[in-house]
Amino acid sequence: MATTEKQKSDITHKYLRPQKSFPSVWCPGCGNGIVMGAFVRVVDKLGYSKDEVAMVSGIGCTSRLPVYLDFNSLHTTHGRALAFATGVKFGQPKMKVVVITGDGDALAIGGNHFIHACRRNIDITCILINNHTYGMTGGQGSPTTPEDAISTTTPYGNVEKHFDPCDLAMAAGATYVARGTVTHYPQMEKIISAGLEHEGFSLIEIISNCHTYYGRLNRKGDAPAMLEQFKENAITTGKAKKMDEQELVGKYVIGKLHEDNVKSEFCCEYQKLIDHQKG
Amino acid sequence: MSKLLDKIEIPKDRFEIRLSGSGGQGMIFGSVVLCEAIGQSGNKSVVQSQSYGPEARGGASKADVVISDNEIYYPKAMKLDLLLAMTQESLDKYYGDLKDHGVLIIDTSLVTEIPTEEFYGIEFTRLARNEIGSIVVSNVMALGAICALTGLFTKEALTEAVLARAPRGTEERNTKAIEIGYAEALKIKKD
Amino acid sequence: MSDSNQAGQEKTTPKKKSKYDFTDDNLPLEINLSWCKACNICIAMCPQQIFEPDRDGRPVQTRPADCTQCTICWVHCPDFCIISTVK
Amino acid sequence: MANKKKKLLQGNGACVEGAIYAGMTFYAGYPITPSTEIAEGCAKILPKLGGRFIQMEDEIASIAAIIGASITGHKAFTGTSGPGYSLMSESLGYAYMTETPIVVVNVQRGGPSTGLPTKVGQADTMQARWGTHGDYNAIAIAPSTVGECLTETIRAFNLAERFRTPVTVLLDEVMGHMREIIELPEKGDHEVFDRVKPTAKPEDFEAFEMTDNLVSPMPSYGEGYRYNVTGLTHDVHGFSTNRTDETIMKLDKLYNKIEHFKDEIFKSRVELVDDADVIFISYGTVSRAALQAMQIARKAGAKVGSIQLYTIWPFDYEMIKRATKNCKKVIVAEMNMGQICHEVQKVLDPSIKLETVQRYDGEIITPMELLEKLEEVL
Repeated sequence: MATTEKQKSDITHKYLRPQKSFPSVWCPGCGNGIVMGAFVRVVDKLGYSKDEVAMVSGIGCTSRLPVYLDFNSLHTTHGRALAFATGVKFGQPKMKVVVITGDGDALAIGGNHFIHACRRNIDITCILINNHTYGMTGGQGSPTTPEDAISTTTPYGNVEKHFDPCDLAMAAGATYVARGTVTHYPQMEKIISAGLEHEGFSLIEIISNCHTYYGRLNRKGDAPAMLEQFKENAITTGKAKKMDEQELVGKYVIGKLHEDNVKSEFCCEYQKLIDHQKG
Repeated sequence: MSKLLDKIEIPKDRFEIRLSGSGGQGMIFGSVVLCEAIGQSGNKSVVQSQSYGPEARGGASKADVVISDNEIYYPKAMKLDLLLAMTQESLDKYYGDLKDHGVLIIDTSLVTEIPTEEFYGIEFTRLARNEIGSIVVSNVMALGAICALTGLFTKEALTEAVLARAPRGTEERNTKAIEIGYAEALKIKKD
Repeated sequence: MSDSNQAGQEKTTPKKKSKYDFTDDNLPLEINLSWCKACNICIAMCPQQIFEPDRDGRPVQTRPADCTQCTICWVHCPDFCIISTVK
Repeated sequence: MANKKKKLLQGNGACVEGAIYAGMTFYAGYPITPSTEIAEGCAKILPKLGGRFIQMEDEIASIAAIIGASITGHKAFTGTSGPGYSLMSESLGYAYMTETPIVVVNVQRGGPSTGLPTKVGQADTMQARWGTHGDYNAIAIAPSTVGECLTETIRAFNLAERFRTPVTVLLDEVMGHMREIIELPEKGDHEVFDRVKPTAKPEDFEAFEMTDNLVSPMPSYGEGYRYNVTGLTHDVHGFSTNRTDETIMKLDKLYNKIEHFKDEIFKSRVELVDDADVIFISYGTVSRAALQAMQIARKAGAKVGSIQLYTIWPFDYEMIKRATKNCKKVIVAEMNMGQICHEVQKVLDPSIKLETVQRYDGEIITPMELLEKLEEVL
């Protein structure tokens, strides 16, 4: 039986926690909700059972996401989601472990855990929702705040350089790296799906909007306006290859950036070790 | 009132050994093997402890072993019953911890200034070099001597303990070292 | 059931450009206004511009007949308020 | 007794043996002197038993990983020393809040900061009680021999599982590295407690339900319960709350699940206190010096007793009060500038004088120092 439009649009409701009150805590138009919808639709499409999915998050706006979904959820300390997730995945390798994190959580306080999870190539899907700021604490500068951008802690413009999370993940050894934006919905579903199915560490960076702080301070308008800007500034990987560095400033290269299916996954390797040692 | 300190004595059921030398002479290895040999030879309690840290490499190195038929309370040595000094530095440092008429064993190939007449001197390092061709086994040779001089454990138990811990291929050298140490000690043993 | 009715209707109304027919009493979308935070995303992103904001900024389907069920509104709704009525 | 397998082990190694005996199957850690042998031991043995060992990027990640693993059903374990324990403090609080059973061994060295990495100390005693922010109740235990490193680690796991809480085992450098020949226990020699699993249907399940003993049954991830775990103050379902009544309920539960059942946790060795004029109070390695000093002093005619605390937290005030009621003086000996002595002082009869022997130079307190103090106070 073919799924109807009604059923398709209603999938998310099957995965929302009945005990939680909605709407969510996020600001009107926050991209976190869009990513959340994409994630559950992908899980539904892939046919994972709710029991086999564990969602781990740290602290921040983004990290409130798992609590709304009817999976095993672990809302941890700031920056440590990947370390907790490593324990969950290594402790129960058959689980699909997903880390939902933000730019501050993953790259500042959790930067060390981030690069080491990449290095280990442990089969965790890390969805990093990058809104270029600390939303929950009120718009401070983050490791992805662009140069010159205004935040409450860079009131005269950011003088620091910013991280590119995807470059960082690739350099550190992640074996699936892709970027999308909340505006490019079908592509976002595609990369989340590929990340979940990939065996190894996958980083899915989703460029998202914090119009409440980042948008307001940098005169980027409301949520629809920011989503529109993502559309204008997104460049597909194919197009980006033909552009030089100068042309790519301020643009988001979206699509699959890296995939390595040869490098072995950590839990599998350890299982081999166990099998060998147990004899 | 005072006098408590005048009346106290170290419990007689404790036998305290210190192996001392320089880092690399295998004092800690020796103490571990000693414990295992004693453990095999009956129901005695043993505690081994060691000086630990960067200074243990190169500088003075020591390991204490306390042996008793009963529960051992304080795990470190209080007044030594036996001191093995493989270097001048270690002898100078620890001689004061040896009780009156305690057993003092000295590597006389390296130690020249000895503050007492009451000691057993064996040239462990020289014998190891000349008879076995490796000074590495001088510590094991010293254990052979301790075995002969104290009777705390059997030579067989010592050999077994050494061979269980020593790297493969060194069995012959180590067995020979024990034999030499044991024999040399018997030669000079006083009753 | 109603599925076959609608499928039938689709075929018998060739003059409509859109894939589905939405008469005034048969809206293309069901909007849960109690969850809606009036973020404006659906209103701004709809390629057919079927919505207009009410006085609280929440979407009202003012041109339902133009809806093509393109999914853009409901996939981008951060609060899962929009559900298609097409069964 | 004679037939049992004997082994020469370091205190750190005995902790590993104890953990394995207790059913530990997951270790995550970061090397730090003087606890590293625990990690090394686990790295060697766990794969052979089908367990899992992972060296994390730091102590913060280590404790995070064992909490994650505990939630998937493992008995999880880590070993560290002062600086690492400090780094673990934040997530230790998370484990208290989320009621996750874990065991952390802190092989204490001289501090603060990097301090004396290869030397002994007992100055993390208060940190084991108050190390992380907020209100909670903590369990910390302190063995004093290599044999006890094994048995107390088993007890630590049992307490962690029984009370759904982190348990800290306080060792020190001397104990971690000292070797003794110990008997390895056989199956059945010691009780091994496993966490209580829920029997409710998933739809009726309350992750943090109030039970008679205040400990909620704990399912593992993947068993169909799909509950939420958060470090935020949460209600019985595990969802965050700001409500004052629910906050009080949660914090009271954290506190009282230990406070109301502390008799199950207390353990001490009380020797010859009935007729004693002076009583030593100590814990960990220092207790061995105290027992030695007591033995020597008794032989010399002095009426001396000793109290050794195996359970440090919760603190057994009643026992201290009872055991010291006939004595004239109490000597608290510890390798710090005075931590447990303040707890003792709280319950000591005003007529009893509290004396202390403290050492914080990286060396162990000797029986001789205790005897000198004894002579001074007698």
